[in-house]
Amino acid sequence: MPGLGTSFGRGGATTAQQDLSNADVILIMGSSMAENHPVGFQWVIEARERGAKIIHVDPRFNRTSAMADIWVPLRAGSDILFLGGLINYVLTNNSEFREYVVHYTNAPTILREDFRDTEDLDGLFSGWDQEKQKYDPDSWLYKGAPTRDGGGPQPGHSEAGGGHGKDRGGEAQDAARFEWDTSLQHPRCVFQVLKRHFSRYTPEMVERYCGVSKEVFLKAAEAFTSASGPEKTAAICYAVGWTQHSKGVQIIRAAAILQLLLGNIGRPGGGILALRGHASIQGSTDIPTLYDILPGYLPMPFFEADANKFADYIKKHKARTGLWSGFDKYFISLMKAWYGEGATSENNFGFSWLPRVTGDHSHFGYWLDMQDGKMEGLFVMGQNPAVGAPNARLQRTALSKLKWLVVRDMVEIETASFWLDSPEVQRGELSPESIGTEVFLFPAAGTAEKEGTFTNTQRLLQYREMAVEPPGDARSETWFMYHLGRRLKQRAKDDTRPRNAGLNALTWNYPVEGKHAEPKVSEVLKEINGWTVADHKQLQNIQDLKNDGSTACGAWIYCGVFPEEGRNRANERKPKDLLGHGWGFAWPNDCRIIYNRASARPDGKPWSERKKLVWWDEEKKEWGGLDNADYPKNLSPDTPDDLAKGQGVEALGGARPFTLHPDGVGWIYVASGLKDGPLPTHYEPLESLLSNPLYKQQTDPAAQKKERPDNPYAQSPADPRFPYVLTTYRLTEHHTAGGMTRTLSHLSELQPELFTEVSPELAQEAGLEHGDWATITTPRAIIEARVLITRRMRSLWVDGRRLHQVGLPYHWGYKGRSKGDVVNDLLAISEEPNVRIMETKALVCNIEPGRRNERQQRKESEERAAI
Amino acid sequence: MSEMPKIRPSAAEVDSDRELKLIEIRREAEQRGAVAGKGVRPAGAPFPMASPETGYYGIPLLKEPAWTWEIPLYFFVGGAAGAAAVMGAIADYTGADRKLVRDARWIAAAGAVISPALLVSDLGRPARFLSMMRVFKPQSPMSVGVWTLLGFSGGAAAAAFAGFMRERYGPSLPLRVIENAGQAASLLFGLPFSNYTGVLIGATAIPVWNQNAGELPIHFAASGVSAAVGMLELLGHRKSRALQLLGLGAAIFESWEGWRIESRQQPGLDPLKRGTSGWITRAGGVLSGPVPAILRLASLVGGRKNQDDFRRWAAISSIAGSLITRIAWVHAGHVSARDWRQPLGIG
Amino acid sequence: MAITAFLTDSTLCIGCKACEVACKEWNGVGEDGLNWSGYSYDNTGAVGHSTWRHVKFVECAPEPGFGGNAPELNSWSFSSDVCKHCENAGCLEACPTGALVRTEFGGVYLQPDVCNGCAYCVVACPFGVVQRNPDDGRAFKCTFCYDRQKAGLIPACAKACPTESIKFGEIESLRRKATERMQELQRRGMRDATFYDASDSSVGGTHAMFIVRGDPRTYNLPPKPEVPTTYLKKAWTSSAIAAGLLLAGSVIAFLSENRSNGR
Amino acid sequence: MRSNPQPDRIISAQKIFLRRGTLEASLLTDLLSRWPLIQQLRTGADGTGSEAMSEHTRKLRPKHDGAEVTPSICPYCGVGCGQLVYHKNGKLISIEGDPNSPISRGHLCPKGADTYELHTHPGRLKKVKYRRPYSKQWEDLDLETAMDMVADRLWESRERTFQETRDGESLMQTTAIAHLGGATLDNEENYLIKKLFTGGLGMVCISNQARI
Repeated sequence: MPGLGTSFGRGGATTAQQDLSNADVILIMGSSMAENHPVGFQWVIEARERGAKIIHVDPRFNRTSAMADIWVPLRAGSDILFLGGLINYVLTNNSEFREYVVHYTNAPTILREDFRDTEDLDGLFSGWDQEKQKYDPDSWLYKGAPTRDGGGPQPGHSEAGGGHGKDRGGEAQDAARFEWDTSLQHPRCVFQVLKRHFSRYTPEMVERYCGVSKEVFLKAAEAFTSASGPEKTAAICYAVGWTQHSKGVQIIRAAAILQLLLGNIGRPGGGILALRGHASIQGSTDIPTLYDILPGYLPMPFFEADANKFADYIKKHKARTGLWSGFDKYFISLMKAWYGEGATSENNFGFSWLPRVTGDHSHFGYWLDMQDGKMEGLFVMGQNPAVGAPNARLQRTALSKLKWLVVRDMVEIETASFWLDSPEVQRGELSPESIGTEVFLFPAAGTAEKEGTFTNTQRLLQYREMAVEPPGDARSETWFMYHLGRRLKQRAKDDTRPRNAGLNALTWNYPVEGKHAEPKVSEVLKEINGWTVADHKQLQNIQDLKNDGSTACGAWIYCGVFPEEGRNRANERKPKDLLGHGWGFAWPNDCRIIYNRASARPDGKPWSERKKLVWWDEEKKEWGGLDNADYPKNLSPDTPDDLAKGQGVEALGGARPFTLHPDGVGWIYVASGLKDGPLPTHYEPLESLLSNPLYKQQTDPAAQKKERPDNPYAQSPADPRFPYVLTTYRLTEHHTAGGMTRTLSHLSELQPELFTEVSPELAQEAGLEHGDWATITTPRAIIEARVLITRRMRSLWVDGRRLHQVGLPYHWGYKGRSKGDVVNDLLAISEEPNVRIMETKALVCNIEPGRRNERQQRKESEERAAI
Repeated sequence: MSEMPKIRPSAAEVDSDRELKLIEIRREAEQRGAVAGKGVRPAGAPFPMASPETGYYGIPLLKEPAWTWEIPLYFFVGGAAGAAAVMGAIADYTGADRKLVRDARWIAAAGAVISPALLVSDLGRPARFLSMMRVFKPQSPMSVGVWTLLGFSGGAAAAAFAGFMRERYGPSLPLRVIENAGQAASLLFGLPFSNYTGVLIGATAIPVWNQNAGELPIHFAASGVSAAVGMLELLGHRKSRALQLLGLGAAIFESWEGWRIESRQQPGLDPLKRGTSGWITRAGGVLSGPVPAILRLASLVGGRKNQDDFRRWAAISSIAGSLITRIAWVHAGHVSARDWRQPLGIG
Repeated sequence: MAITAFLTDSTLCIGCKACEVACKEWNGVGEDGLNWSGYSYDNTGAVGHSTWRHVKFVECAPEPGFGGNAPELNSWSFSSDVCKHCENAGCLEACPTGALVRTEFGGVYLQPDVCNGCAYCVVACPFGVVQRNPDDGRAFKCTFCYDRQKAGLIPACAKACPTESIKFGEIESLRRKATERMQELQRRGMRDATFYDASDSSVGGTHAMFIVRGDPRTYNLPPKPEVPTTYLKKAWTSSAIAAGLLLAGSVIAFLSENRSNGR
Repeated sequence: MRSNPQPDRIISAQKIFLRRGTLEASLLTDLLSRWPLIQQLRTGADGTGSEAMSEHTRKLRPKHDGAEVTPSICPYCGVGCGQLVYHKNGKLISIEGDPNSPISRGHLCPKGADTYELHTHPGRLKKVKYRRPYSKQWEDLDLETAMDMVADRLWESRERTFQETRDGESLMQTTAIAHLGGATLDNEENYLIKKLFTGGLGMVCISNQARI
């Protein structure tokens, strides 16, 4: 979430799905929302029926395009060029929302003199270290910001690890000495730098390299930018069609810039809605099962000189102004929630018990270690990497190198049975007799068979109650973790080695109930919400947290979800209004649209009657309106800021809506917190048919290819063996890797087989017949699929030649009712620099008629002949 | 269908006239599945289309009849039995040969037993037949037919049984009452029973059937008569002039019916003329119409020995023709249901 | 009791098939085969004994700059099909057992405990909706969720439909809604929007009405469905003539035979 | 349409009446107790209305009539649709949309609409399955035994691979044991996973589907 996190402060959707109905224009890009979020899409339809224009940008004409007013087909992987084109369109036509931009964004902030843009360095920003293959981002900072060698607090650039810890961005940047030019004329102010940065992203460039004709681009650009200003707003919806690129975070950054320029953040009908593909994908980063963050986006301690000690760690991450000034409160309360009485100020609240991050421990990072035989055990809970993860073949073979594997799922998924019927075993490359992995497959409870909260795509916590007991030995993960933890704590009880100090201190006394001794889930939620240590009273909100160890809180951002004994706000089900207040609990503080201070003018009055949301109530002397204010309730709009000396949120004054940032404004330019540049820049996908038309730098310099013999790449640009662009996606009828849908009759029958979508032109060129078989090849694998020839796939006219795109839904695997080849076998493991996501939406392939086996045999015989 | 808007391919798209031409060809190909121009066939085309010209991917709009093999056989048996009952009763009333009356009754009675058995077999379980008696719906030919079948079966079986008892144990008043009442009932119900199956399939959504709703009952009646006559002749009544007359009449009508089917130009009748169902229809028609007609005419002029042979062959041909005709109509119904053009009014 | 109906508006349908699944889940209808058709995204084909709701996918030729909602160009439409619950229902009239009944809500309900599988309704339906389940022997079709309606609940498909493309309600108010919607679509320039309820045919209107883009035949909606009872008069007249001919023929034949035999 | 009967699926009206004998009994009672034909003769009805309704039809109620209702949330995507779970005597009856939800307003997509089948389909696991190293097959395992074994493996691997310090600095980690998954789990579950695995055991290789 650093895309949103660095731009606005929080790594979550800024708005609620219902609020889409207030929009005047909705741009859906990087998402087939109608297909993958059909029920959320009702709000888009509602907006459309009220007169809003829907723009859908997608390589394929899919079910979302079928509902849109404007469909823009573009070359997969050229998103930043397109969005940059829109930004340039706004800037050249002076159609930005000037008042908003001046007051609520960092457009006026002046940059350092040694900053160099990609325009100067042919695709690189200043600070690129060719040897280390990474940026030293010091020169990206604002003028007047403290620097590493300039004394004072260090700027927030971590040496190690990934970007999740950077979600909030710009930690400890002191705003004391920033300089601004509110006329936006200073040549080094963010606004002018932005103008220059995107000056070459012209409609002609878009036409030539995105494959979008000028006419169509201008139609979309006019429609989108028209919804700006006091009376109108536009919303943007995206999903993994943006994120799963080697530069995914920067694509989202481009959208953030666009929305800040148009003044669409924090306002009704505006915002950026990140559409999550799983029930609690937002929740699983808020309370992360991720390596580099702790609950509430607190960074994990990295093994590095300047932050291995408690005091350094706090100092590094605590800000003087804005909400992050409470960093020590959030962290110490978490330690109290985990280690209870064991966490004391004497032992730094158990800081030394936390493991240190020493490298890339993300999925792909450790999976390659696993493939190299460096891992012993693995727990997989509710995920199916044998089908669902890139280079799935490598995912499966790595499993065979483990000593033991624990899988928990509702059905026997491919990951659990990789040793039995994977394609490798079927082809005879591996055999069960040669695989030493011990496998435990535990039956898991379904959602109706356990209780707990999901956090949905709009940061809304919703509680599920248990309806029935799970069948047989199926149990919830709560049960599994609790009873596993109980066993381990029992073992460690009398072991006083340092390694067990944390385990022994860990509070693990959840009451159990029912015939299966199920831990009481509401008790866990209460711990997440937090309580006072002395008398165990539930905390009401974030302001109650203390840094002296007198409060415990499992996730500070969720504080308020269980504000008093017997009141679980996630389980409240009486919605009062469109935004759904009274139904569930949205973090933070039940704000449904965050940064909503921006829905009012600097003086506290709504921008317009039509677009009012939160405003200053002169009589009550507080922020009120249609949503809970995402702002200190009584901080009046005329309060002057005190960035130079003040402390906390109050130092931001009354008109700086982005309270997590030390300067309180939205960041058009991200001075710190990102690993691949302060501004989005067009780079080609790791595998591309084209040379980067804008710069010498072909791909995102900081992206990692993880290239190795078992993770090979095509030459880029333009590998003659792979002349087509490949993009993968999902269908309404199935869910991700299919474990929850391919096993069911009523869904399998609706999409029973893997197919590939191609244009008639490509069919002609490649000799494909409708309904027949095709073989699709990448450097990683070869798979087969049925051919669906459709005009919905366009071949595009790009840089003077026809460019064909191949579409493949990726749901199938080798188990379940409906089976098919594993599309993810085709993909490479690659890592976007900030969040380490793989590139699935734009790569290259070849497609030929015929079935896989025929192809494979022919290929093998050719190889033999060559030898 | 709305008019296809004229959308100018964008500048980037068109590098030459060739591109424009290709786009046009593409459109044409998609819409028709083929391109009129010489030597052009876009790859993959024709891909499946849903359009006013093709219907919904050519998926049949109607459902095919779900009847199993018992039903055409039932049409045949019922038709013959009904006609036999009518002939038997009239023969009785007009004082014809007793043996002929008795044989006709037996044919009717056999039909009365076999018909429900075939229906039950089609339904799968005897109890299901009970459902038929829940209601009487004059607007449902099936309901009317079932009640007719019940009346007919009861009557025909009673008449045959009473006649048998009378011949075996001598006459008695109760037997005579039963025999006469049964015969009257079999006559009364036999008349509709011999042809209602024509109504049954005529009043349906299947085009080839409902387009012939006005002729099917007569056609089926003639077919039934022809089969009944044939059966009686095979039982030895090859000298009966009445049977010869009835058989000849039916054969002539069937010949006319065959000619009518062949000559009418109506796409809905295609299943009766084309493909397998067409050939079955033709075979049934020839065996029911011209063949027995010619044989019967020949028997009129031929010698005594030939006369018998001709009539035997005419009988066999009629029976086979009647059976095949019923199979043909049901088969044609299947073919017709599969043709999406008819109900959509295309072609 | 209110007379109810469906109005299925394909300009709102996103082709998600939730109606198909919700129907099967509620009514316990089984899977009907894992066949990939290649007919766009439609792998169901048609309504039948094991599919009571069915979403049709009609592909045309999309152009850049035009979404499916662009009034000038119909590019990819979806329309959810269902039993029409005809005003004059062929199946209902044809059923010899009384298994098919007209409910108090105006729908046509097939009582599974009464149906004996005679399959006459199958050939009596001008929309090809009813079908006999070969394993079970009985016919099945959409129940209009009679069980749910009796309890005041809306049918499962309409309830699930994410975009309320399937509307359910009192028939007259739905007709008004349809008229308004048609006017609205015309106003937007969507001149190919068509309302279909077969009210100008012998079917006399349906309780499942549709708004589609383009010619209804594209969606296998027959332009002139006929309820088979319209053929009854012709057929029974023919039957009477046939009976008359048979009777007369027999009388003449046997009288002539007796005369020739010299009696 | 090809037909694939599923004998192991519990199915409503259709299948209940498939049982031999039931149909006959019901029909006979129906015929004997109130013969629709008599009603027809008495009222002149044409056999298409209520006179033709069976007892079963007259008594027809929704299958979840009288069931308990538990509010829930759809397990599939991130939209977060409200669901109502109907159950009776510990058995699921149906799962449908919750009309009160301000997000979904009672609607569900095909996946959400199939949640009942997700819970009840015959392919669901009910026992722990265990595969020995180099074995060619699964075997069943008792749940408590499996838990003990997993605790053993985890403990032993951690013992073998734990590093308390590096260069004299606190490290407290093991990188040889990993966890994957979380986006389909509850917050409370993720919380316990992170708390035990990272906070208690020093596992740093923790990852899930969530990225941006």
